Amino acid sequence: MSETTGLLKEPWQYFERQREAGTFGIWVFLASEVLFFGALMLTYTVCRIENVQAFAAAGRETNIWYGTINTAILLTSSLTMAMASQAAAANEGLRRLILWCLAATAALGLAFLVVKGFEYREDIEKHLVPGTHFGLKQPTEQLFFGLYWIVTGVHAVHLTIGIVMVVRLTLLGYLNKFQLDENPEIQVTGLYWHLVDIIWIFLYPLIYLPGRSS
Amino acid sequence: MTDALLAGELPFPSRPDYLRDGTTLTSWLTTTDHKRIAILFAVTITAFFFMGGAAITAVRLELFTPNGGLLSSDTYNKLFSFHGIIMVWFFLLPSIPNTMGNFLLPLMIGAPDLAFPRLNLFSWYLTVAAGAVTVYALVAGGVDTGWTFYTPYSTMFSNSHVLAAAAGVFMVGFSSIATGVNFIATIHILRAPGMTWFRLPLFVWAIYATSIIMVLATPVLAISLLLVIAERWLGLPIFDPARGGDPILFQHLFWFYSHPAVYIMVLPAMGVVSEIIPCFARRRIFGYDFMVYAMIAIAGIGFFVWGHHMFVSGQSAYANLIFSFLSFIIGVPSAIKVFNWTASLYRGQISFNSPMLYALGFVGLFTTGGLSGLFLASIPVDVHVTDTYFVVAHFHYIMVGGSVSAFFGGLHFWWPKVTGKMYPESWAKFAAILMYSGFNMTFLPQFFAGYLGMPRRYHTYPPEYQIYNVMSSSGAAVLAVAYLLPLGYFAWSLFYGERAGNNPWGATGLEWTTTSPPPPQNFDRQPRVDRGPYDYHAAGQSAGLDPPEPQNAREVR
Amino acid sequence: MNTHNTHSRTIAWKLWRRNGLIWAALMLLLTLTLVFAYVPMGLVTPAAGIVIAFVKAGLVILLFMELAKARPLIRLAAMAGVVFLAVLFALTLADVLSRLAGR
Amino acid sequence: MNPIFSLPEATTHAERVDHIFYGLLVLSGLTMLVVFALVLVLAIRYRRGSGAKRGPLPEIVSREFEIGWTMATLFLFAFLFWWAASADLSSLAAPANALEIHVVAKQWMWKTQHPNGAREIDALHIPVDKPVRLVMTSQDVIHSFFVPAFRVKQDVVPGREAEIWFQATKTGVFPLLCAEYCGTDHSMMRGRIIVMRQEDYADWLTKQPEGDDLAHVGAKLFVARGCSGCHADASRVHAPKLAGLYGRSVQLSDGRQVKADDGYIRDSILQPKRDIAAGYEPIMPSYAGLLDDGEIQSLTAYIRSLASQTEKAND
Repeated sequence: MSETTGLLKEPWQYFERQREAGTFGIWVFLASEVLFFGALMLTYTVCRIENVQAFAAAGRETNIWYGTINTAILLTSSLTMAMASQAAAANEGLRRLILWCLAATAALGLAFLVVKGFEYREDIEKHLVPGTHFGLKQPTEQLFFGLYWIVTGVHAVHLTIGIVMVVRLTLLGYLNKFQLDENPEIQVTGLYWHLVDIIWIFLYPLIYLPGRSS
Repeated sequence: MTDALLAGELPFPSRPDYLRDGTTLTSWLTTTDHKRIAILFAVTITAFFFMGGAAITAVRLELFTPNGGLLSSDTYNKLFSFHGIIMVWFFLLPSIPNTMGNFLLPLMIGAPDLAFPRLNLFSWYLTVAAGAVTVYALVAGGVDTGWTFYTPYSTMFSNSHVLAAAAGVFMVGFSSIATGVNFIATIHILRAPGMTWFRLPLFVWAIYATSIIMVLATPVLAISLLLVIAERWLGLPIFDPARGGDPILFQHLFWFYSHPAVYIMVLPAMGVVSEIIPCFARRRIFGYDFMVYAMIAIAGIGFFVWGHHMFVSGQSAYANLIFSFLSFIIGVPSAIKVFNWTASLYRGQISFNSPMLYALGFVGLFTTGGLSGLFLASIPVDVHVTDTYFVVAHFHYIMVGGSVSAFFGGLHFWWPKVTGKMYPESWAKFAAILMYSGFNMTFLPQFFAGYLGMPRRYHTYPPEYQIYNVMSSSGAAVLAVAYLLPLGYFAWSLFYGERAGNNPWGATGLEWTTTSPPPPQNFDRQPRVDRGPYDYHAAGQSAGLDPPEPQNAREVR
Repeated sequence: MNTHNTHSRTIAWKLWRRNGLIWAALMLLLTLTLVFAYVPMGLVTPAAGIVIAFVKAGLVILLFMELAKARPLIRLAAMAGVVFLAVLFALTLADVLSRLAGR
Repeated sequence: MNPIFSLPEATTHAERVDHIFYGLLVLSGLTMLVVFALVLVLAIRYRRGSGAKRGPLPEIVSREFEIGWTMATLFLFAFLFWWAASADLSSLAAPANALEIHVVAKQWMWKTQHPNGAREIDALHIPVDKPVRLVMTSQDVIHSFFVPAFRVKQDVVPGREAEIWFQATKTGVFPLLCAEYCGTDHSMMRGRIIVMRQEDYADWLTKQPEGDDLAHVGAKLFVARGCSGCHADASRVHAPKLAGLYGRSVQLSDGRQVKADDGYIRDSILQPKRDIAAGYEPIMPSYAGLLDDGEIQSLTAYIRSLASQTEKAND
């Protein structure tokens, strides 16, 4: 099994305690992220309760196929990320598997952003950007799209940060500057990535599904 | 209290302490030593404290006369907003957690450093960058929305630098979250062998409770400011009433953070006082476990009560009742703490050094602030006194009377440990008494002006309130002097103060078992804890006189 | 040498099977959400979408993030965020809903 | 101007608020006294090296003592909550016969309008010993209608209506202040509430310039803005008739039941697709931005006057 002294950092004496601290620290940070996006979801919920009709009408304007494909992409990226972090934790020298899964995760993340880019372009063409020449009739529908741009924008920023972290791990691992097995950074990056995916899991029904049935 | 050479104590070690371990500027700016980062924070918040103080000095001068004339109303609005923003986010929130917490937490639990040292330095850089952005907002023309950024004024009607100020506060929020994560991980995982949870000093408990609030409440502030920035800069309507938005929703998001934030400010102060009073009364804290449960209860229930800021904002009567009830409930843990501090004096051997004066001042002023909180929790009285100077007096009693007094008390109590020098005791006592009386002269009249109906944030006010404003402004002058004095004699003590031993006050606590100033890795020997905190006297006795037997003199790393 | 990589290959295969199953469940739930969105059931339609989202999130947290077999401290940290978020939702909606009802 | 040291209690509600305030003041004073006395006595008696008896702590000062005073504080605070909440609840609903005054808050002035159309700026004349209901809205930012002598304060939020009521018990002139920060001249947004005897108020009202009352203004707007095109009794367009609508409960297309009050009428004008009446198509255009709040209040008064006409007609 690989030696972990290389991974030991100041001020720790034992690697196991350092890993414990790293995992615990990222989980505490994820709790703060849950509240960060939770407050956004609360804003959406209250605005929707106060403008039921407008949100239903505006919800129909979003492109549900882009939304569904993106959700599928992100769920798959969660699969590859989980594989990478569990393979690293297994400490079985599965170097090629870990690198392939990390690369796949980064690729899927980029695919999500590309699809998002197409969706944004289409939204701009349909004048769905709140402002003077807003496409839809009712002023309260601008509220839905105000929230749409903010929520998806903030999520996209978090996803980009995730992609950068995964690409960094892949490169360092590939160039052998970095011991992959039992490396806590892969698990930490994985936990962050799964949170970004969970945020999108909740965003999907809120943004793409209102007003579909009526 | 001369520092006798204790059995098993090495003479002053030759190796450099953390202050002299590298003296170049880069060694300070790239340090990951929690003690150095604490000093960086201390310098930063002192600068912000005097900036905020300068802003409010101009405001107090303006309020000397009903129609002022010193400042235009726009300048007045920008100055009180700047005072609020700087004092809340750049002085009070980092003051005790980031300076004393950073310095003392590893020392008190016997750890070499915090769990994530580089994250610690990152949060200092974030605070400095955020401070630069916020000061730019003032220099470029100022922000006039008050520290509350209420919409739709902040998003649609204010033409001042709201974006820069909101961005600055948004950034400092993340520094607060980073500090919180760092402290929570450290307390959970880096405690010395034998340091069980109920042997932790109450200051560590206070920092733990504060960190939980920092991590869980600050993100909601980040979101409320992000929405204000998005609406004002990108034109995305969130709180625009004409387009379906709900300004009261912003208040919910803002106050969900801002009420727990006031507990971020006062809980560490309670921790500091819970360290000072047992030391100078030579007695164990009364009801240690009740104090711990009270702190955790304050941190927990602190998230349930924010609606009492919105009784008149158009919130439904039903929600008013819920928040009023919960606000009364959170008064109970604070009451417990005041009783326990007072009971800790019973049958003690009390000496009145300056830290003790600040601590007793804290107990008095915090009690006044807390009791005036009862008025604000009952709806009919709050309807009359909210948004008046009664509320201004209430929160200044707790934040300035409480938190700042405890901050100065802690500063004096741990100064020998941080710098290895003693400060001049007589000057310090004079400054403490001056601050206590100057504070009361400033804020007691505001209770009367507030009840008699003088609204807050008024540039010019009806002439019948002038007598209270003159009293308050003159008191503020006394308070300003009381704040400048410590700056003077602390600087003097750095060069001419006599050398301080390891434990000048004879206090318990691991930080007093190492040298002062401590070595870079905090302890020469790995501390091992075998007794509870505040072990000032044998179990049966009520108070001991001689300094406690150091607990880790025997253990070799 | 080959015992080493056959062993590691079986580990890798076991990981793929376990995570693959979870992934399939997630995909199924996604299609379910999509289908339910088009069935007009009044208030139940949005509620169904959100409930399924909770189920999907639960799967990712418990199995992908391995919270199920994490230390109690980690589970506490995970719950803390959700508990205080529930407090924010509950008390804010208490105001908003009673304001709408009271008009 | 001589300083004031006490605040007049000029409404029925003010007395109740002051009772609670003084009750809390006495309670806080006592607690402060106890804490200060304790700290002082203990500090002096047990100062370092004093002769006072130390020895072991007496048994009673222990856990039970602590639980005791915690429970005592809890019950005391619960009582205080009940006392304050009961005062708040009893004064919530405005009596039916209250004089209704429409207030519009605008950046840095108060505009008040009496039922008969008399308008005032930064002033409000009201009769004594008669309940007065204020229906307030804001045209720009959040203001707050604050009359210290009445112990009344209510934020006025743009986009929705805030309601408060009070019954003046003393005649005189009382300051009106804006309590919610609203920009540059927030401190100049002050006014006067003039409480007069009933007779003085009546003839003051008649001497006001003959601005026709809200209902007449509403009637003119009803035609001018084209509402009558669909909603008048004679029109052939399939739109809900408004006669007798005010106060009735309306069946909505999505199954909900809503009372047709000021808020409902206001929302139907600004966001017609929000609550569509059952059996009608959502064809009504939105008037958001076309009608200001004063005009909406006049139209609402006109629709309410339609209700009273049908009652007069059939009784």
